[in-house]
Amino acid sequence: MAASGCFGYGVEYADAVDLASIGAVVSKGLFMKERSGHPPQRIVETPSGMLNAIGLQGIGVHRYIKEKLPELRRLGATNVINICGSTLDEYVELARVLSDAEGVHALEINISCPNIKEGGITFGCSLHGTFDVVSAIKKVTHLPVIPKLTPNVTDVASIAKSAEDAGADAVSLVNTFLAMAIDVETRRPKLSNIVGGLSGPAIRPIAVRMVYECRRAVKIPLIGMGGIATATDALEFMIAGATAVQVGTANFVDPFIWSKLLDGMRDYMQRHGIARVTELVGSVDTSTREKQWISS
Amino acid sequence: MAASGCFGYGVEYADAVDLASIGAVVSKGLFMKERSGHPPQRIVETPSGMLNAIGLQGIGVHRYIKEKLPELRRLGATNVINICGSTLDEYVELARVLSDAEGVHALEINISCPNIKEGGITFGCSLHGTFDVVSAIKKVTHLPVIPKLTPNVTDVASIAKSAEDAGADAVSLVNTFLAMAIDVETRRPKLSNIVGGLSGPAIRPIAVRMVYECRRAVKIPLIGMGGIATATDALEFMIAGATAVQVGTANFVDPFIWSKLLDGMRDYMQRHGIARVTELVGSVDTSTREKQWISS
Amino acid sequence: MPVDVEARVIRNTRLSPDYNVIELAAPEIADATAPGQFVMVKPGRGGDPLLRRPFSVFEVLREDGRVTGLTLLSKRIGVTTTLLFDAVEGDTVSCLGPLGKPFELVDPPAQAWMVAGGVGLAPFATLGEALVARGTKTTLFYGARSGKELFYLDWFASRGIELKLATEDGTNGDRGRITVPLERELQRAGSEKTVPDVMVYACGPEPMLEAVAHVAEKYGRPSQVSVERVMGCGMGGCYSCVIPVKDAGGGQQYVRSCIGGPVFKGADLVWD
Amino acid sequence: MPVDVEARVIRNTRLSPDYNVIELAAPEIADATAPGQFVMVKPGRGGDPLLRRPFSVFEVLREDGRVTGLTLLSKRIGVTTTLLFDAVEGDTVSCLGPLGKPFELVDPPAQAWMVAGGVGLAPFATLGEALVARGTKTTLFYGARSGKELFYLDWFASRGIELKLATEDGTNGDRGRITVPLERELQRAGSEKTVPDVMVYACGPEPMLEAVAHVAEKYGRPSQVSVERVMGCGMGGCYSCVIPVKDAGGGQQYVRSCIGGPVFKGADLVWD
Ligand SMILES: Cc1cc2nc3c(=O)[nH]c(=O)nc-3n(C[C@H](O)[C@H](O)[C@H](O)COP(=O)(O)OP(=O)(O)OC[C@H]3O[C@@H](n4cnc5c(N)ncnc54)[C@H](O)[C@@H]3O)c2cc1C
Ligand SMILES: Cc1cc2nc3c(=O)[nH]c(=O)nc-3n(C[C@H](O)[C@H](O)[C@H](O)COP(=O)(O)OP(=O)(O)OC[C@H]3O[C@@H](n4cnc5c(N)ncnc54)[C@H](O)[C@@H]3O)c2cc1C
Ligand SMILES: Cc1cc2nc3c(=O)[nH]c(=O)nc-3n(C[C@H](O)[C@H](O)[C@H](O)COP(=O)(O)O)c2cc1C
Ligand SMILES: Cc1cc2nc3c(=O)[nH]c(=O)nc-3n(C[C@H](O)[C@H](O)[C@H](O)COP(=O)(O)O)c2cc1C
Ligand code: FES
Ligand code: FES
Repeated sequence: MAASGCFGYGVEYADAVDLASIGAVVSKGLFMKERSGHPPQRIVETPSGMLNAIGLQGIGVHRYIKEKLPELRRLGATNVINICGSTLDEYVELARVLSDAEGVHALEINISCPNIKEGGITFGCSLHGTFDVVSAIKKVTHLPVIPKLTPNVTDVASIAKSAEDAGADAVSLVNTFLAMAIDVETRRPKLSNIVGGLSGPAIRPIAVRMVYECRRAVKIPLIGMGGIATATDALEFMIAGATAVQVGTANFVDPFIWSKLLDGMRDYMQRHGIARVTELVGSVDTSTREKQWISS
Repeated sequence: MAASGCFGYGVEYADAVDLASIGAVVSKGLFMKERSGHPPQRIVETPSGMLNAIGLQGIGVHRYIKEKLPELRRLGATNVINICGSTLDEYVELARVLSDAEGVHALEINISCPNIKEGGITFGCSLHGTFDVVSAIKKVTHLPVIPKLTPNVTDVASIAKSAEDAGADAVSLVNTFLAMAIDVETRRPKLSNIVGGLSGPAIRPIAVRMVYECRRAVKIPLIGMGGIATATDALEFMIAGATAVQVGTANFVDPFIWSKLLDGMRDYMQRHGIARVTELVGSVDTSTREKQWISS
Repeated sequence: MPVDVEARVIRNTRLSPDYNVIELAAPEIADATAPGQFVMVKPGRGGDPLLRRPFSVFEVLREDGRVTGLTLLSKRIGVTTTLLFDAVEGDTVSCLGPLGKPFELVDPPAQAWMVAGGVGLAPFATLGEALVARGTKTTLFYGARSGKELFYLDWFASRGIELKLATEDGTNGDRGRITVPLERELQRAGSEKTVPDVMVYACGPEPMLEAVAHVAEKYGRPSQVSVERVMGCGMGGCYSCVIPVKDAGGGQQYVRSCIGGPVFKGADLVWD
Repeated sequence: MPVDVEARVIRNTRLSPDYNVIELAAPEIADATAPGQFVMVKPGRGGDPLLRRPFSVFEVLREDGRVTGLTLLSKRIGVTTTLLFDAVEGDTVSCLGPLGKPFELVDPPAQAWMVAGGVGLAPFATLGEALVARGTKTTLFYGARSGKELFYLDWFASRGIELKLATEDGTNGDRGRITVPLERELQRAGSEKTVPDVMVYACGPEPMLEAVAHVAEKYGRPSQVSVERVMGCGMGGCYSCVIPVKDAGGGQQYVRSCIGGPVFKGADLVWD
């Protein structure tokens, strides 16, 4: 699956990628209204990662439904819409509007954007905040509801649990880590927004740990992400407990990554005689290892 | 300063480095008793970082005072002792014992080790837990007390604040991020301890952000660390708000890093006409930048 | 549609302590590139650096008619440009393209005035060739810090492209910014169009682009400018590369310069 | 005291699809290295890979008496070993050393039996030379998967070192593990020491080291084994490389193999 905000609205990649083949396209975060986002500089590279503070520039839900959705349906994409509200009411309103639209397959509830004050992270950082948003949205939609969790918390598993209790159909994790970079020559932050979200391979070990923790805390499916760049990385998340994975930053580096991931995973499953991906999910073996004489 | 656990007890590096020149040597985390630590594998490399789960193998405070401290004093090292307790009483007892020892200059209170159940992280993750440990220790020692904070929390600034309220003389941040790596071929965790602490350049942008947040929340000095590998990195932490910095992982890669850091910082200060390092501390300019015509 | 090529380095020529021209075996891309388009480049392997970087296609290489590859003109300012500067024959550079909106060409009797600042020269080799091929009278206004940083002068001259130079230290051409000779020539050509139409093309640091767009407007000439924004993906995915553009309603909106540009009408941009 | 050298690659020779011998211009280190010591190595620049990796010093290179550099025998299993496999002349490899406790040498009439498994051959080139120089009768027991993975046989033979080989596929020497010929020879030598003292040296995968230590003990011969643990620093700083060692109290403790080893008495180790 293409991670939110890392694939535009999907249509941008239509001639590079067969959108029907990549599981699902998660839209950029949508508000009710259009947003211009933060002024540049909006990204900066860091060791094995990047910071972004895009500020959720977007066309708003109505234009999305009018201008993007028909094209995406034509291309056969599975559309997960990432919604972002400034208030509980806005989340509910977004869910209601999108539930009536043709070709929406699920809602990913972004309660974890670190880059904007009203980015819902206020909801995502507290248990009842998460519970309230999810249960309110569940009331107004028939669509699968998938809250997307922030990693910037002390205990992500308990937040996943409250999402489950509120009726979430699955949870996505992780969003980006709140971070910062300073240009020492000018002594100014490198991002216009001062702080931004860290993504990419750098965060993968933390994200894998969080998936592992959540797998043991909830029964609903987990959608894992954070630094996935190879089939091995994707498999690591699934073995840790993810039923599906999303790829964000790595898609910027290689827009043709999708077929490589699928081939790599297929190859792995053949080598290990694994018939269905589900056999892998959460299959990490934490018993101690016995030793063998590896001829070196 | 040499970060705890990344420099042995200091004596290991005596013939590679002039210990008197590097600001301070922070000891490996010490308990009252000897500890054997976790079985191997104890580390694994990750993108621009490493995981460790050493399990605080150590000789205990008494042997440390008998066997290491005299040598360190002879070498002219400034000794900050990193202490780690399973209980509040153990922290207090450690502080008492070390306060009576010759050549101890400060105590770094490790309430943030992610790798062992009783690693004090239970204290470090809550406000009153932090407050209680620090104030209890302050009662029994004349030494500067420097709690070391974990980054695995929702709001590190509030924890720094409660440390300050409890009388801490400074705070160190950050310790490692709880993380995990899985070998997909064996489907086993790469670390015997299953999870470990992520350190190295990968975490630097998050650590810098946390220093920046704490700088605005407390008045006491901050000791910054997390992925520092060059003079530029060290300067980034100071500009964000750190009065001093520690180097851990990078010392593994280059044991001769210390003189390079000092030279680089000296050179920077000359180029920018900065007389005292203190002028840099927290000097990040968050006003918007004016543009200029950079001849490219 | 863009392609991704693991391009072998055919040759790497250093022009100065900062500038180099690197030849890459990426004929598929070179063949499809229109003047003004760019490639997203990642030298070496491994995650450091992580992201690709945008570079204009400088020359399209041909051997007896066949396209064999392309070159990049690179100025060393950081990680990737240092790797490109140090690259040796046989190394590979992964190269994604062609990307972005190209320049719109003009035909005689209109004239083309290309204005380059420093490494902003890059897109004008292919543009100049294309214009000359259509018989359009083409002039290159080319400015740099000093004469030592003016490159490929013969290359352009030999193709019948007229040169007007400026250097900040006066070591070659006018002393000062490139807008000095540009404004003089615009004045001479006269805003009353005593000279046929002129299209001003510009590439260089943004403050220069702003100055060029303004002076062109002042003398009633249209301009096309190629902007340089930090780009994360080059394909419209990340929204990092936006630039404010005037919209219908008289307001402004952020447009992704990787797909909405990098070439814009000078008159459309909002100079913040 | 160890030094850090940005060593130029003088030559890189591939012995097989996995094995290569790389020559590094690090005379300072080569000159100071005793048999069994190692270097911490980081090829290329940049943060990927981040940490150095440990490698035994294979050969010490000399030109008319002067030490000019050292070689590493490397087997490709991951990031760093792949970079070493692909390195070309002129690349630089940062090289920290010499590090660790060397082997203890034995003098005549004692004999030295070196037992190598695969890439575990590495420390025995310098050890063999040092032993031969003291007139100590030296034998190399050398095992690998197949005959194609037995390297440098002439090198050792030409220095008067006797060879006993074993391969798992039987393509050269005994079929099976190296412990087969080793045990046969130990038996022949007799545990009653009809033959003078024998010191058994071993390097290879740990299960092999365990088997060798046990069979040596069984026949009353002392052994020194060089262990391979994942190392983060090589200098005692990180405590990643520990191995359980018997302590005075009859218990065991984790010892850092980078400074307490990599060479240990076979009898001291606890085989978990
Ligand atoms: C469409 C387009 C075409 C381009 N064509 C060329 C070309 O033909 N030749 C060429 O040499 N360059 C060109 N550039 C600029 C080039 O992309 C940057 O120089 C390059 O990304 C720097 O990468 P680096 O890793 O070397 O520097 P980094 O290590 O990424 O950055 C080093 C320093 O330079 C700053 N920086 C990074 N990118 C830019 C930028 N775009 N402008 C100003 N400062 C920046 C960073 O903030 C940092 O402070 C082009 C840019 C664009 C958008
Ligand atoms: C004292 C000492 C001397 C050594 N001498 C040599 C030598 O002369 N020649 C040589 O080829 N190798 C030698 N080694 C082993 C060598 O250090 C490893 O092969 C190397 O670290 C692998 O690095 P990499 O980046 O290629 O593999 P990585 O990418 O780091 O790892 C690839 C895979 O191999 C596994 N792995 C990593 N290190 C080891 C190890 N030490 N043992 C078994 N599996 C491992 C990892 O878990 C991973 O699954 C020595 C090791 C020690 C401790
Ligand atoms: C440029 C950029 C924009 C993003 N925008 C969004 C967004 O709009 N909504 C959202 O939920 N996550 C957003 N994310 C987070 C990603 O969806 C993903 O959770 C995160 O980047 C970790 O995955 P990765 O390491 O594969 O990129 C964005 C990430 C990046 C890099
Ligand atoms: C191998 C290893 C052991 C560590 N041991 C300790 C310790 O005993 N006590 C402690 O407070 N921090 C310990 N740390 C954390 C470091 O002191 C430091 O906070 C962290 O590594 C971030 O800095 P760095 O990125 O420069 O390594 C350890 C880190 C590593 C890598
Ligand atoms: S560079 Fe990613 S959207 Fe333009
Ligand atoms: S490798 Fe770091 S202590 Fe041995």
